Amino acid sequence: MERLRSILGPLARPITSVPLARHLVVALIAFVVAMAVIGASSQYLQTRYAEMAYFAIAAGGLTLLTGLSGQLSLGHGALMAVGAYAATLVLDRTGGETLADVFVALLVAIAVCALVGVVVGVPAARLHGPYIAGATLTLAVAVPRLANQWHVLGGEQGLQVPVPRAAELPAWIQDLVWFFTAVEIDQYSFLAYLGWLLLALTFVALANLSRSRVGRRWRAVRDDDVSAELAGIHLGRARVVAFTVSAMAAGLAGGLMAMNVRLTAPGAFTITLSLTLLAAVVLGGLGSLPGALIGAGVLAFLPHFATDLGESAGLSATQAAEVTPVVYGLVLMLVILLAPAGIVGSLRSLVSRASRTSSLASALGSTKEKTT
Amino acid sequence: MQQFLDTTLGGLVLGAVYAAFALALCLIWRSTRIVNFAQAAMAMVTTYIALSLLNADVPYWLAFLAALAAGFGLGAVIERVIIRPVEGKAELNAVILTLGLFMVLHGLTAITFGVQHRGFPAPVSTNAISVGDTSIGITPFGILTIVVVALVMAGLVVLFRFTDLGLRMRAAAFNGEVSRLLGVRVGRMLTLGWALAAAVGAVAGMLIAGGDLVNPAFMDPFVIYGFIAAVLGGLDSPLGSVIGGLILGLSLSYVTGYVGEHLAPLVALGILMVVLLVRPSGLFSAAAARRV
Amino acid sequence: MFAVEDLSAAYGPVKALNGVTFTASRGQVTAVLGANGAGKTTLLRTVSGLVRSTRGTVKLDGKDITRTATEKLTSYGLSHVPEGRGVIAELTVVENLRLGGLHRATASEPMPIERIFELFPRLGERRDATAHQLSGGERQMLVIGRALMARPTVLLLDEPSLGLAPRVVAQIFDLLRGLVQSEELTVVLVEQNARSALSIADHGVVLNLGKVVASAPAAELAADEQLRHAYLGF
Amino acid sequence: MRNTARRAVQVVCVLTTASLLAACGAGKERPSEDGSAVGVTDTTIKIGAHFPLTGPAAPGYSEIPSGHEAFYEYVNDAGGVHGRDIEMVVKDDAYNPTNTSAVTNDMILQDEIFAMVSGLGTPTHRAVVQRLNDDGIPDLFVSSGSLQWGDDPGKSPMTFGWQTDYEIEGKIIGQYVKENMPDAKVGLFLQDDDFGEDGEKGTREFLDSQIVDVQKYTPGGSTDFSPQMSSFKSKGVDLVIGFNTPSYTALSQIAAQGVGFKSKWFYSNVGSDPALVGGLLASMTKGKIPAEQGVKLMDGMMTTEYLSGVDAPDDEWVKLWQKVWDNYSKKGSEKLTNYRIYGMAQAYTLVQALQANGKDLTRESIVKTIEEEGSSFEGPGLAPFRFSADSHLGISGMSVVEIKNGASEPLTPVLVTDIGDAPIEEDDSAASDAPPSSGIPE
Repeated sequence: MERLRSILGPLARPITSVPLARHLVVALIAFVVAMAVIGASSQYLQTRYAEMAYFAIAAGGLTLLTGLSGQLSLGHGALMAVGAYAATLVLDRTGGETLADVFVALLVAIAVCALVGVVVGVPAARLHGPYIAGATLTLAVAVPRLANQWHVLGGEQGLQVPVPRAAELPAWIQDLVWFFTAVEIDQYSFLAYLGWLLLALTFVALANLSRSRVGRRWRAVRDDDVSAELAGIHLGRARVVAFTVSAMAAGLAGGLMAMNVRLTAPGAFTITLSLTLLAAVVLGGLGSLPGALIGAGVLAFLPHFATDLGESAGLSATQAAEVTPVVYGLVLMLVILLAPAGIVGSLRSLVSRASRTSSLASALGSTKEKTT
Repeated sequence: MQQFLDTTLGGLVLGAVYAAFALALCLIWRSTRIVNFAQAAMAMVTTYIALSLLNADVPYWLAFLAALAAGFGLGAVIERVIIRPVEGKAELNAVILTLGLFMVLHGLTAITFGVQHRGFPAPVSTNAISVGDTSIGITPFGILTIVVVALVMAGLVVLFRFTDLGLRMRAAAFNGEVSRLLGVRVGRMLTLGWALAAAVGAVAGMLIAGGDLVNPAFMDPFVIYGFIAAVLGGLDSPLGSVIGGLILGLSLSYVTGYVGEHLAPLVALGILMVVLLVRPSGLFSAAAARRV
Repeated sequence: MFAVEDLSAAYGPVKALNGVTFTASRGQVTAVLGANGAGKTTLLRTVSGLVRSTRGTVKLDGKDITRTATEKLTSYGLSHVPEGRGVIAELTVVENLRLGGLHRATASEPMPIERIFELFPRLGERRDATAHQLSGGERQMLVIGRALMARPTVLLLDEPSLGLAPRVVAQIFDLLRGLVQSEELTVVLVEQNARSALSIADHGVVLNLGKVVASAPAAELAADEQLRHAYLGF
Repeated sequence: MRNTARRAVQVVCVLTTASLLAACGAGKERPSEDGSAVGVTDTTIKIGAHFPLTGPAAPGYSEIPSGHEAFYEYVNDAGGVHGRDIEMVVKDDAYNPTNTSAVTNDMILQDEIFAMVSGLGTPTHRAVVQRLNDDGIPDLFVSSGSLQWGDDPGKSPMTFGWQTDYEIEGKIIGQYVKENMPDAKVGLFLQDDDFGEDGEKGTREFLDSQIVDVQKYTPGGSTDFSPQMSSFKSKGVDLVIGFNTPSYTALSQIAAQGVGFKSKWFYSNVGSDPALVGGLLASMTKGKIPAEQGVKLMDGMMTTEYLSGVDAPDDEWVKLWQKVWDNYSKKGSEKLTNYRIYGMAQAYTLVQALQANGKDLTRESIVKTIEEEGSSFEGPGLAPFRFSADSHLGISGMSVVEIKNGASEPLTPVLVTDIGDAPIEEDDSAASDAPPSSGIPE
């Protein structure tokens, strides 16, 4: 737990006014710490860390979209599905044995999702509030069902995903990992390292984007679309770009998820997955990357904890499994009712009361309250 | 031809249930400008309450009324305790809140009643009606479904058009502040709106459950289909909701019957996007263009 | 008798009303005047409880109604007529009027809708139109008629002349004057259009930046050229 | 602001160093890669299985693990197998392949099971076969009749089927229909995965020209099958052969009545339990018929059978199951069902294999034992196992029966065959096997 906190430490600092170099340094330190933690963990924990990584990538994209551009997407489960299927189909063709196969598959997943992001983002940019929620929710239900339409997607039982064996990895990677962690790399730790490496890179990219001119435009659009438009910002375009970036993150996450689950099937991409992602970003605080990481940690570790808790409270195994969604739902409700800025936002405003103007809180803030 | 007739009749029955559900969403939208994404879960809860009573050998129609009453109470409590704080706030808040409520109700029902699939009886036969030698694709329960939905709609029309209570509710929904100045207890009316909506949702739950297996997820498709039916009709217009429900029911029935069930959500998405992008105020809304 | 004492209210850190005191007598029209932003509308909203007062009291026939819930005021005989847009646009004329009669001053008989149509024959002609189809003048008649349905003793009127042609304003003010006499009403008339308001008012109160700067018989105010130039704009 | 940032960086550096040091020290304790010892101690053997305890396939199938557990208790009470007690970990996958993958991961890495035993479902188990074989974990007696468990031991050397596979079930059904109902217009009602595909393959070997319509369903999708039944009706189908799970038998019956489609019905073994389906049908019907009368709704349906069930209380095996269930069921109030019998029969085969393996148990040795001795295991199955180095397929035959009053009346003797063009032959030899008096295989 101490170690986990040390990973979160650097990211939890306000990202304001930090240049690219510092983002990279922070990410590098975080990744080294992550490697140390992963190397010292059991195979079981390694699978959890790998899961946390891909949830964090997806949540990072989603939190940027909702927190910075103000668009709510409940369709990110569907985008993860697209990424997962794209990566799986590539791995299936190439055999997926080598590292290069893995990266090609992930790049294809990102590219396909970028495309889908544009296609979905254009109409979505014209919607708001409950309408975009309903539309993206429908997307989340509809897209995975396409697997039943085309035989190449494997139907309900899905497609198996080949995963690189540790022995097939280049020697220098095996040596490097051994040097750092004093443990031989195997397929479980490999997936965890891969996940956290890509997570670090994704967060650096997203953090820079959100500090850039593009990010400022998104915030302007979120806070007041009319003024933003008057200031010459092309509303639709800004929203579509935000949606596309976030879709690419979801695609990468989907590709990683496929490799970890070793199966890509429609049953993985339920409404619950999309709602769960939403719970993660709302919990962490909309717009906050460290918040997304915390949320992803909850997603990866809570189910087992909550199920155990439920069982020790006398619930049957199947009942105890329902404790987790209840917790997610309560998180969504309580955060909205009590702390709309999420964990990170609330901590931050506790730490510095002065930063009343924190743009994070206003993502969910009561901008609509009128005083006249 | 026979299959077309059967599919059409099946679509009408399904559409009637969507209509009832869309009507419930519409009632809530009109009163609080909130799309209640927890509506399906609320209806699922009330259906389970009815199922528990049925399994305790309570007569069907008594259980039906109990579901209605439970829906009424549940809707009132939820509006008063959970929704009130976000009324009039940023619209994302309400969306996220109702989605959270959806998950909580879902999980709690599963914990309380179990997640098994359980049979749910129908009050009348679910066997096709025969005319002479050929049977037609509608059952007494299907006819009952349409009749009950029609009665609910008629009841709502009477309430809103011809009673003082209905007038107060409409006024409170349209203009809360002015209504308060005229002495209308607006908070109470909004609570009542949610309560009524949840009761209508409970009816939809009972109708869809009859002669089928239920589990805590059985109403989930309504989260999207109910929403789409309501948007199709314009969200603001009760009549539009009903027509939207029927159109959606028929469309999905044809898709399922002639193309494949797995494409139903995709077709629904297509219908939704076309309506939102081409005719944003819905097919039947009299009001001026809305912002979607 | 309707009395406001030391009434104050604020929007956040901004004081909108600062110790306003005046009384309005039965059978009289009391005009509250002042420039845009002087606090006139806030005064009415605070009296009705739509804005929470920070200090002071509102009394109706000696009874303190400062903290009374907005919804209850009609039953005490106080009707607040919001400006002309305050019709419920989605309801018909008849429905708007019916709504006005639902919550009446305690123990009073319901007012027949036909009586309102006698006062405002134009509304009778359009009884089944929805309110958003009405013209500005018709809307103003509707909100006044709707308030009368509650059989009030005190009528708070917010900018009845806003956006109306002078001919229509004159017509409405004539009607109002007549009503005050026939129904023994206490009328508090908030107006930016000071000239017209003073023409029918018995008494005038001038607000500036949330404070009362003058309170005198209407004729006196109309005669005070300096005051007129400074605060009333005519 | 800058100060806070700098302090944060300092803190991070310290923590990083600390955790790196901690990490280097902690790198030793790795689970042994030498698989033989995992899950086995001198006194215990830990096995695991995934079942649909929830979801659309749960009715019926969720009862199977309780049969397993009761039989293991029974064996453990009698001293276990070579001194070892059998412990079973059961995880719910809700019949969702993605969940199966997740819970299997947990069972392998967290519970550290010795073997997967009787994991249930075609689409679900398919998701983890590769994984189990890659990791060298025995994957015994899968609760599904799909061919892929056993037709290619070279590809999945650790995996074994158990029940009669769907292809030979399809063949036996196909031959029966061809001989007895040559004019029937056949409609196939299939689960949309390998389960339905295998069944269709076997059926088409005999009935290709008689099949006029094929309708599929997705588990977990819609529960309204009116469109499918309308299609059967419009194509004049008068015999439906269903390869589906039990809930879908009930739902297809309801839908058929709803659209007024009348037909003969032939459900494959896995979807036809009269007590369960009858109970479901009764609960969905007008006025809620008592569950016991629900079985009447199944009268006249045909199905297949490879194990004796509760409708044959005088069968020696059923007597054994009843005795074990009465004494060792965790929830004493629940009745013995055919699903619990199925679980106990699988457990019996596992105990048989462990006994035959001897005291020295490794993951490799158990596989070898079953390949070498499995075909001679005498057990409750009406036909012998086909286990060998070339085939990991299970029971080799079944009989066709008709359901009357909740009981099955044989329409054919036990028919034995194999996949492909192997001939179908009558063979009652295994049907007369009887359990040892102890009830525990030696």
